[in-house]
Amino acid sequence: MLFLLYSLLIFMIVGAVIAIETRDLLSSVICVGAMGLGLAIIFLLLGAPDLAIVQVVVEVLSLVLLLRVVLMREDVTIAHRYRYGEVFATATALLFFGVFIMLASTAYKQMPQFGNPILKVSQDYISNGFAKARAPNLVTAVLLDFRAYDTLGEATVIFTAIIGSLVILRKRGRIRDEGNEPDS
Amino acid sequence: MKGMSLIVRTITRLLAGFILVYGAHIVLYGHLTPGGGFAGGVMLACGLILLVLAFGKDGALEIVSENAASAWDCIGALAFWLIAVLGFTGGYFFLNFVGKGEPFNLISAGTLMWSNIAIGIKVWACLFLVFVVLAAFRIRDEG
Amino acid sequence: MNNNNVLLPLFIAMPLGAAFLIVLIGRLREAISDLVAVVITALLVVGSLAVAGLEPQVYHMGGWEPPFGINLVLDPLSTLLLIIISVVSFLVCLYSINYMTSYTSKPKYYGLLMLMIAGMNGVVLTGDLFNMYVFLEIGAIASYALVAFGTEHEELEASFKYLVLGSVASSFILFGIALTYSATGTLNLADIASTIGSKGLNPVMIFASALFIGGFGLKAAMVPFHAWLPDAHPSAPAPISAMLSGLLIKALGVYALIRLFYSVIGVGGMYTNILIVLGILSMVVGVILAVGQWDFKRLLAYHSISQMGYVMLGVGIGSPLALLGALFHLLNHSVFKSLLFLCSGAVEHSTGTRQLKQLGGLWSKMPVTGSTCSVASLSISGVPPFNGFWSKLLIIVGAVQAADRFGLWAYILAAITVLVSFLTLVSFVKVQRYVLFGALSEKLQKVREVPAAMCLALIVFAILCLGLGVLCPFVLEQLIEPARDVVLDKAAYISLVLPG
Amino acid sequence: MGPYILCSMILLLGVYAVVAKKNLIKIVIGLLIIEYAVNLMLVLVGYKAGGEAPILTEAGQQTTNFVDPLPQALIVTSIVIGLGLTAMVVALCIRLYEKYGTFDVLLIRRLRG
Repeated sequence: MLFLLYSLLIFMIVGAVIAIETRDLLSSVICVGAMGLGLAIIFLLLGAPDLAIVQVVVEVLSLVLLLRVVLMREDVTIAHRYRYGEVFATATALLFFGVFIMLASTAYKQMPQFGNPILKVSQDYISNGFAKARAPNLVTAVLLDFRAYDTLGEATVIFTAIIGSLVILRKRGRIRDEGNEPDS
Repeated sequence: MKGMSLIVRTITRLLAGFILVYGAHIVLYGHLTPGGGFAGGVMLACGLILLVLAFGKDGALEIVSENAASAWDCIGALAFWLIAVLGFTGGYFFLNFVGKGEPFNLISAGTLMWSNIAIGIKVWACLFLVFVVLAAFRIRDEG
Repeated sequence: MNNNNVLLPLFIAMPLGAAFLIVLIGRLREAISDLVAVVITALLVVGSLAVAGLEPQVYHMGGWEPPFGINLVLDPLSTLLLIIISVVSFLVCLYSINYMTSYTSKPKYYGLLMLMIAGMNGVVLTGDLFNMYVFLEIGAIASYALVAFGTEHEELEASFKYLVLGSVASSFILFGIALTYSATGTLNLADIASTIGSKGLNPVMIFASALFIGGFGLKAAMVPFHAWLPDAHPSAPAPISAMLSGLLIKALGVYALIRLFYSVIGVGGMYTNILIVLGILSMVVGVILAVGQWDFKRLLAYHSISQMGYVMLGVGIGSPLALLGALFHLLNHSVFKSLLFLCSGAVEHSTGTRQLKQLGGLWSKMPVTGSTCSVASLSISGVPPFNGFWSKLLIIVGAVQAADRFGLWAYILAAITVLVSFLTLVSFVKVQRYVLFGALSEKLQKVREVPAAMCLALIVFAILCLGLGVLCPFVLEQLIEPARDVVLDKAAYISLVLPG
Repeated sequence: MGPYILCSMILLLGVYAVVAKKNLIKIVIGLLIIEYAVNLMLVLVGYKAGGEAPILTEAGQQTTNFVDPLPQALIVTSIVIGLGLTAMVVALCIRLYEKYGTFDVLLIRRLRG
């Protein structure tokens, strides 16, 4: 079980490296799809079938959306090698990585061991959740009963994002009258 | 967008039905088995998107037009919002105000199933809508 | 204590329902969306004034006791933010009725605006860490879309930049939430506070708080993380610039940082020093970049960075007086910066440009815009008796008083603060000189004053600027001091949410 | 501790892609990778050794050796938010491509600073 988890994690890392470094945008997108499916299997492995289902279907949809962009042009490879960023961006990234690794290395030693969560609040969901919400699927019980307000927020987020996409894809943004050109 | 060949269309017609039924099942039984309104909604959207790909945009838009999808999007969101507000009848926002019923039955656990249905409708409509709009977006010719 | 006031969830439910409704029926008649938006925001103003007098209280969502369910917490700090959000968004809606006629899809605009208000109200009221993340995302996603509302080159590009940086920040926040959950086993803010308080800070929480500073700092546009703001804020339509600069960076960034670091995690020496350094950096870098700008809105955006630096400095110093100044400056900045952005929008609406060099002599043609713009400029530069003066004074005195903690550094801090204030004045004298005075150019002879609803919004904001300055002692006593006391009293917050 | 370290590596890879890459699609891919890493972290945090999926299969079942259901509920929300962001960023990419005819960030730079 642990062996499988580790190999899946390494699969994801390899997928990420290929997705980032390959010059072909199409294979890059497909690598991300593979990572998402790997993530779905990890969810299944770690006792989260609900998440696995959601992850698979979302992965399919976001892959379709990404392909829609990538296939807009015939030639999907990156033509030439880019000069790597400005000094500022690189320095910021290195600084960030340094701070992150420094803090993470001490923090992960102090975290509860993998496989032994604290379950302070969740123990109540596990022991009494069924009695209170009367739904056998405890994840749905948490999602739609104990924390239903979060789910309203979630539904609102997707509503917002879709309205936002429609707004962005409008053919015309401004109604122009005589020379009302702001970026002249 | 044009449709695809006859073979693809025939298979899609068969397959899309199954996908839609399975999506509806995932939505309805979300409180009993893995799944829920969101996963089911995405499946329903994927089924319709398959129809769009196989039959072309016009074929699928005869079933659900863009305006209708947009309206269903809002209706689903409003329905979920209404479930939340109806909780005030019991004194709290988001109170699970419907009787909890016998566990393991379809009609049980109060508002959970109704919430799932509302989310399912919402997610289905909005994802289908965004796909149609993205697919229909054509880059204008320069000049 | 816990009387479950029905108003609390309505602050989120009303704008959400209004957003869904506007998008659904707005396509029938555009006027409906104007009407619904103005009415709902007016109701929110009434509601926020109604809860101002109430005792601090907790609302249990769905009747589940904390920490098992989500709860809303209303205390004076939330009340202060609620009032700011409601008033500014009401005036912005009023202003939008005429201004947004030059854009298409007005119902979607109002829908997104309502969603943004709902997101900010949710962040301000919530007592749950993950719920804060969800509502932060609602507000943020709505703002990404609104920045791109004009769908021109610059707007799309600014929106892309904003979206990428914003969602990286959100991911850091969520990563921090995962670490916090792992370390404490709970998501309720008060419960986290009591768990940490009994154990002391461990490395996991230090890591998490570093992620929170990065994430929320980016939302608040603190200087190493400020790159998106000077693009995003000027690109949006003017009312949205006012919302973004006046409200969003405060509710999503500064409020969340104050709440997390004072009420939950607890501030130690290191955190306050980080906040002070970030604050000073923002003040200086923001104002230096602003002085050289010739784009009206871009200049204002850089000043937002600089002014938020003042707030961060006050929050970092953390003495009662400095905090009082910081919270008061938060209120003042949202008033005068919104007013300045609306003025720039009025100028752009009438003349079609926002380049300072192409403007001039508008005072005679646009008296309302001109006079309100002057009031706001005096406010932001800290000229008495306008509101900006008092809050800056409080922060400077707070910095000087911190001499026992920082030694000589306290005087250097105070000197930098005064210097930045002076540079702000220089920069706004330039704005006055180029926009309002000087010769009226040929092209601008036909310019007219903006329509009445827009003028009304401008005038109300200007009156607020003056009123907050003249009635400063009253405002401080009624609104700001209770909020300050809440910030400083961590134990009271815990016992409010988790009695016994 | 091992899974946490690997998970952080995925996160850092994503951040690297966002910061260093000069192609819109690569930046979007970096965002997706960051999102995977965060979801992964949440599910790792909630895993209980030997735990089962938190779904009761029959009435009166007494097993309570479940994995933590709370992070799972959070992840569903976070995946949905991720999908919304993806839809929006795709829309933005399409519009940017329409305006500039390229995915190259260095060529899409009208704004200063």
